[in-house]
Amino acid sequence: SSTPTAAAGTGSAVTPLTLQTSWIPLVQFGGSYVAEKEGYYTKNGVDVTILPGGPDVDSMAAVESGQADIGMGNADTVAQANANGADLVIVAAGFQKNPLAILSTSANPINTPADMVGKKIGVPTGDEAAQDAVLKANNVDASKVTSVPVGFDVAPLVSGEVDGLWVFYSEQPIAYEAAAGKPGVTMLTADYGLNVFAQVYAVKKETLADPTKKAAIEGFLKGEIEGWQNYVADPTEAVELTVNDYGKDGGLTIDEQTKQAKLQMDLLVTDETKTNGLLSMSSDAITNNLATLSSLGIPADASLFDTSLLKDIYQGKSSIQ
Amino acid sequence: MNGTGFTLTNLTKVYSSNKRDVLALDDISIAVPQGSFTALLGPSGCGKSTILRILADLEPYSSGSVTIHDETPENIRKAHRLGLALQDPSLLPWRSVRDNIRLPGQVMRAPIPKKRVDELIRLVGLDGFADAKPAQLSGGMRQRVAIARAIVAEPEILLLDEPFGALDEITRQRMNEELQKLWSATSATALLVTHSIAEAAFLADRVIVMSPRPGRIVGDVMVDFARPRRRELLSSGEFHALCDELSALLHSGGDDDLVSDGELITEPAGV
Amino acid sequence: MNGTGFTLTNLTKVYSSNKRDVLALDDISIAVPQGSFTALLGPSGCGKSTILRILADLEPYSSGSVTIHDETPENIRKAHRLGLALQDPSLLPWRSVRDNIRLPGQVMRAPIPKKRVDELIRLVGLDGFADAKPAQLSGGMRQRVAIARAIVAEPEILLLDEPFGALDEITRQRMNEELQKLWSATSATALLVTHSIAEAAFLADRVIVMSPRPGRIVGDVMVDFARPRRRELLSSGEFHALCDELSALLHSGGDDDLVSDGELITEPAGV
Amino acid sequence: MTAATQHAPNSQTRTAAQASTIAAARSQARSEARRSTMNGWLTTLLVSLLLIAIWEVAADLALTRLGVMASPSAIIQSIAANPSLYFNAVSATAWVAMRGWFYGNLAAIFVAVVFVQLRAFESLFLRLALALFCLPLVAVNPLLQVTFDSDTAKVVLAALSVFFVTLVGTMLGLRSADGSPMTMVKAWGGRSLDSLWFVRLPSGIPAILTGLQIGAAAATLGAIFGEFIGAKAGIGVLLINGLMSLDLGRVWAVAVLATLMAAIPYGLFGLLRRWLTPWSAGISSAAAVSSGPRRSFAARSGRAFAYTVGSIVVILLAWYAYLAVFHLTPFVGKTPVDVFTYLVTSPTAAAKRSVIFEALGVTLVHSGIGYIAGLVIGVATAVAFVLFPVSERVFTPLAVALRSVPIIVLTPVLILALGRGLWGVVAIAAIVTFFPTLANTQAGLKRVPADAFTLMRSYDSSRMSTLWRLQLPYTLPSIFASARIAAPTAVLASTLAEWLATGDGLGHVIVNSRAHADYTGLWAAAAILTAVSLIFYSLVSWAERVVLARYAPSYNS
Ligand SMILES: Nc1ncnc2c1ncn2[C@@H]1O[C@H](COP(=O)(O)OP(=O)(O)OP(=O)(O)O)[C@@H](O)[C@H]1O
Ligand SMILES: Nc1ncnc2c1ncn2[C@@H]1O[C@H](COP(=O)(O)OP(=O)(O)OP(=O)(O)O)[C@@H](O)[C@H]1O
Ligand SMILES: [Mg+2]
Ligand SMILES: [Mg+2]
Repeated sequence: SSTPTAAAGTGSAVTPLTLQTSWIPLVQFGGSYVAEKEGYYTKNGVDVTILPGGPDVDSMAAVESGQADIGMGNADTVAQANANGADLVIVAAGFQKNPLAILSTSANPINTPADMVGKKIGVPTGDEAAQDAVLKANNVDASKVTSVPVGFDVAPLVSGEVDGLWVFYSEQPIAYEAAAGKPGVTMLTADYGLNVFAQVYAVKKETLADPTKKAAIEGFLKGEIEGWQNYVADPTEAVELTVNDYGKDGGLTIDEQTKQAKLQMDLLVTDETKTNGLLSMSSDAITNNLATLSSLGIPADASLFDTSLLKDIYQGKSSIQ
Repeated sequence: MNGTGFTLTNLTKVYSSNKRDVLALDDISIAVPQGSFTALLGPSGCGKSTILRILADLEPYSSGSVTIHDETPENIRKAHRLGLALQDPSLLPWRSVRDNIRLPGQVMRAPIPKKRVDELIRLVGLDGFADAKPAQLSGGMRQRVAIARAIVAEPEILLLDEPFGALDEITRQRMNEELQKLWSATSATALLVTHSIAEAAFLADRVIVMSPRPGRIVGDVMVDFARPRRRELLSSGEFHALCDELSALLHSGGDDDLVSDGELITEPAGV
Repeated sequence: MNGTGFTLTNLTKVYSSNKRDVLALDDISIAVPQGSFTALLGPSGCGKSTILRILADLEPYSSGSVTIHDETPENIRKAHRLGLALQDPSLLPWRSVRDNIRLPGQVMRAPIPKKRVDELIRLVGLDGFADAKPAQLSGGMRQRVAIARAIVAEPEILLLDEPFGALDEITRQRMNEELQKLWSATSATALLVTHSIAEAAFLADRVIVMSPRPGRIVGDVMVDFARPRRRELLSSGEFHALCDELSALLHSGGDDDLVSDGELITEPAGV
Repeated sequence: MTAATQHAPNSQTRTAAQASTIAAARSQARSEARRSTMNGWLTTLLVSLLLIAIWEVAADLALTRLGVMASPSAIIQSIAANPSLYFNAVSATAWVAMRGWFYGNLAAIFVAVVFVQLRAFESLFLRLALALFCLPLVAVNPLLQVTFDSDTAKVVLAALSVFFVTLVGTMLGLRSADGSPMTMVKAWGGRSLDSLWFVRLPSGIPAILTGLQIGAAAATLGAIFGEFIGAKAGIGVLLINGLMSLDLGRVWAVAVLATLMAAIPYGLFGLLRRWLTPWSAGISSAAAVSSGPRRSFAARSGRAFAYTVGSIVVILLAWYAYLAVFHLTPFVGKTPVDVFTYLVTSPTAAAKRSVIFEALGVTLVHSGIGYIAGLVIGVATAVAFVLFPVSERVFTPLAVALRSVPIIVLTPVLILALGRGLWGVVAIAAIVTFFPTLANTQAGLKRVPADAFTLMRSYDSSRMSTLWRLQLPYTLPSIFASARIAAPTAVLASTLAEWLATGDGLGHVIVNSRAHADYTGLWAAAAILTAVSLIFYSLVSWAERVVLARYAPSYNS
């Protein structure tokens, strides 16, 4: 290709980069694992270290403090960070749809926000604003919904303590099905007005101001896109890498991760990515994101997103080779 | 003086630790009548405190048998019939003199009238110090508190381990006289461990002399001065003769060379 | 015996606590020559230990002045020139007899040869117990460890607070003789607090007698028996005469009624 | 016969007779000791089996179905099915925990020595150490994450978890040295370093070992929580995955392994303590050390005030130093001035203040009740252990387990049993608080001089009466040391509970601030929480001084 990363083609200067993921190793980051293992990163002149995340990891702080070059998070967390003094910009969006969902039992299902009325909903600390936004966007009286603080396990729903639970679309529903013996009902909040990208790639604005660094980020994104393309084509390799390599000490199973990988497709692949390519950020989607952010009370404008790298990479095509 | 006081029969005591075994008492037999006053004399480390602790059921013995007033030491102890003063005063540092003396009554659930406590405080020469804490007392003053504590509950058995060791001769004599008075008023069977030959002779009906290496009885002398005994007795010829006899017994116990303590078996105990 | 040993000049000591003030020493003046052996006699609670603790720089005094070998007690203490045995043996429970005796050398950074330690252990009659822990010793045996420890480093000033209180008369006499020998070999200035008139007379060049209520000096008797003094001295007439004199002084100190301790100032101390 | 042996000693037979007496006595003592040990173990085994059986039944009947607890058999199955997985996880976490435990304790012992030797240092820096201890985990984790690389961060967290408890315990141990040996060392011209080396340190060993014992659980928990800031391997990782996939067998296997990781060192150091310090039952009753000249009330308050101000200055300087030394990005690292602006001068300050102070009120209620509950349960358990010695053997493992199971695992069980209201929080706060109290109180109870015990025994004092009249007064310094540690611990534990269970109070404010990248809010809440913990701690210290002045004059601190 004729991008500035061509310099890497000489093989002499491989730029080291650090990617801070947002959670412990799961197939959620399968595309990145494939990219590293298949050499998609090095091919593009970058040597990426993938840092595992966890419940207490703040990827944005890691990027802002220089510990990582690229941080994964949601569009709203990036905007929040900027509202609090960070200077970050989103260069690509992994999940086109926000995976936040409300899980309920099939006996007492929550299919739409209106079904939440009179029910007890388990909300992890920090997601209260999201619940308020969803309720508001769908004209549901927030005072008629009872919130219960929860962690990240589905026990409260299994034990019947709550009627609905905020979960990660591609994760806890699987656990719930296994525990309850039958599938629960999942309502994806993205379908009800919570339109923010998730698993976005954020970097410091100043990184993009430096042409060499910007080139390296672009190289990274190319590798990343290739990894995810590979994943979308067939997630088997990503699942195996996750279970047997990156997450091998996490006690994961192929079965579960395969389920998760399949569910994740709904978030990763949309009509838009079919035309614009994976990880893309269409201007329509950006407008929706900004609207949602404002309903969440987070100040943000279009400068939160920088689509120039993606444009450069795809050159108008819908995939790269 | 009717009935048996305490009897030790073929009493043996071995202190075992994993480094050494010490034979502290070797085949001791003593029997004294109820209500009598016995003194125990002997070189340092011969096992006097050990006997006293065994009588108080505070230390198990290795073989032999022990009875007090025809009962086991344990029953006597559990029936709150003991009065005890250890070699070390062992006062509770946060309790005032008065509260230390009241302690046995509280523990035995037989509260002691304030009047009696105050009387004892006066008797041991500590007026004005009733509210002082042990840390504010001199060594001898602490010991006097321990004596008062031992007799406050009018015990049936009185076991005193060198209670007057830290007292000057005047105070000591004074205490001896008071102790005689208090003991005569009750019918307690008393055992006094002491290092003072004169004290033993002045107070006791009977003086038992022990030898070192290991503790054995080398003398058992009856003392039959009339009671109450007065200070004047101390300067009498009979008294001096008795003291000389006791002194001779003491010296006979060991070779006059340096006293050595307990039988020592130096091989480490088998595993 | 040249130069000054220790001098106390108009020494006063008041123990204050928020409940009471006790006047323990009232205007005490003593001066003894260097290398002399002084004994301090007096009723329980008259302030003997207090004097000794002041000399050892372990207790502040209220007024007056103190020097030892023309220096302040503090300098003496810091220069590692003190040997001390307190009324309570104060052994370290985790150290064996040998290690307890070695301790002063370790603290003073002048290690004591094992030979000397073992010799002292033998001298105080504890052969075979060098490796025993204090809890395995009898009361008198612990006290003997404390004595050995006080003299092991050959101090210039030897302060002994009733070191023989828990010993029987034979062991005590033996220890007295050993102490005399050890002291003669050095040129230490010694102060011995004791309750035994005979011990004071046997060991000291000079006996100071104190009165109770509050501590004051009521007698100061020079003792000029030739040295080394032997056991036979004890039965000599001169010796008995001296003891009688000391005894009379002691009795003169207080009204012969019950001894009382320290001057008590009952008003609470000002805030 | 008596006469014969007494007066006609044949030295040959005599010696032989004595030797056999001794041998008989020894073998009798041996077999008695063996029998009582056997009985002890047997009881422990039986009661433990009973408890496990109850657990199994309860889990099978309901708890597993409710998604809160796995049965022992499920736990065993989970471990047996994948031993190498658990082995790797345990080794990863144990390596972090061990290093954290080592450095944390080393630092604590060193600092304790410095504080005991140099009072002024204690007066100035103890509050800083306390402030570090008071920082809520939820606030510390993100800071550690951006301050250190992930391995160091985990080790530091584990070290921080053990530091303060060992510090306080060691200081107590060093201070409780007997007065009279200290006097002797002084008389020999020993300096305070000599007293330290020859008297304080040896007599502080039991307390230090107790600190090391308690530290094992704390370090393990610290290491597990450290994995929450990013890890590939470790039992924390297994825990997160287990929770997310509701694999109860895995979650509780982690709980059991964490317990073992704490219990094994706990037991070993307990043995070591018994082996090293057989003298714990002292031989002399502590004589008071003569205290320095008493200062007037005005002078004392003046000094106290000066040191309080000094401590605050020290804390603020340390705060700035931390930001400067680690080049913390201003996004995360807020200065005291930022916090002041946030809370006082900014236009939104009033609103922020009202949020924080309202939450503070809630937290104070939670931690106040949790504190008292934890303290009472801790002391009561120690007392029960003394009154019923069998209970000590049987329930110590349970006590260690309660402390070492990550609270996040226990929370569902507690919520199920007690709900999310006040009692749930109190239970969590109490669980976190009671263990150091238990261990310190137990250690303190063992320091009572043997002679005093003997005396009580001679009065046939009941266990209760001995406890009340003798042991508890002697243990007061230990109880108060625990009470001081428990004060900030209870505050910390309630914030944890607020985060996991109730969703209110400062715990919630802090997590929420983090979730919204509001680091100033997080620092402000943490600063206020720390200030409150400091005040709480000072109040307990004040009560301690008043009580100990009466009961333990030699501990005048
Ligand atoms: N707890 C113990 N463990 C081991 N040996 C002990 C113990 N108590 C005493 N002994 C040993 O038993 C012997 C007798 O001790 P005991 O205390 O009865 O002597 P005593 O006659 O009271 O001496 P003293 O007059 O010095 O107090 C001593 O040799 C001592 O070493
Ligand atoms: N730490 C203290 N606080 C208050 N008063 C004290 C203190 N130490 C001693 N005293 C008082 O000082 C007086 C003298 O005490 P000291 O210990 O010097 O007596 P002593 O002559 O050594 O007596 P004994 O022969 O009984 O040991 C006593 O009345 C005692 O109550
Ligand atoms: Mg004895
Ligand atoms: Mg004294």
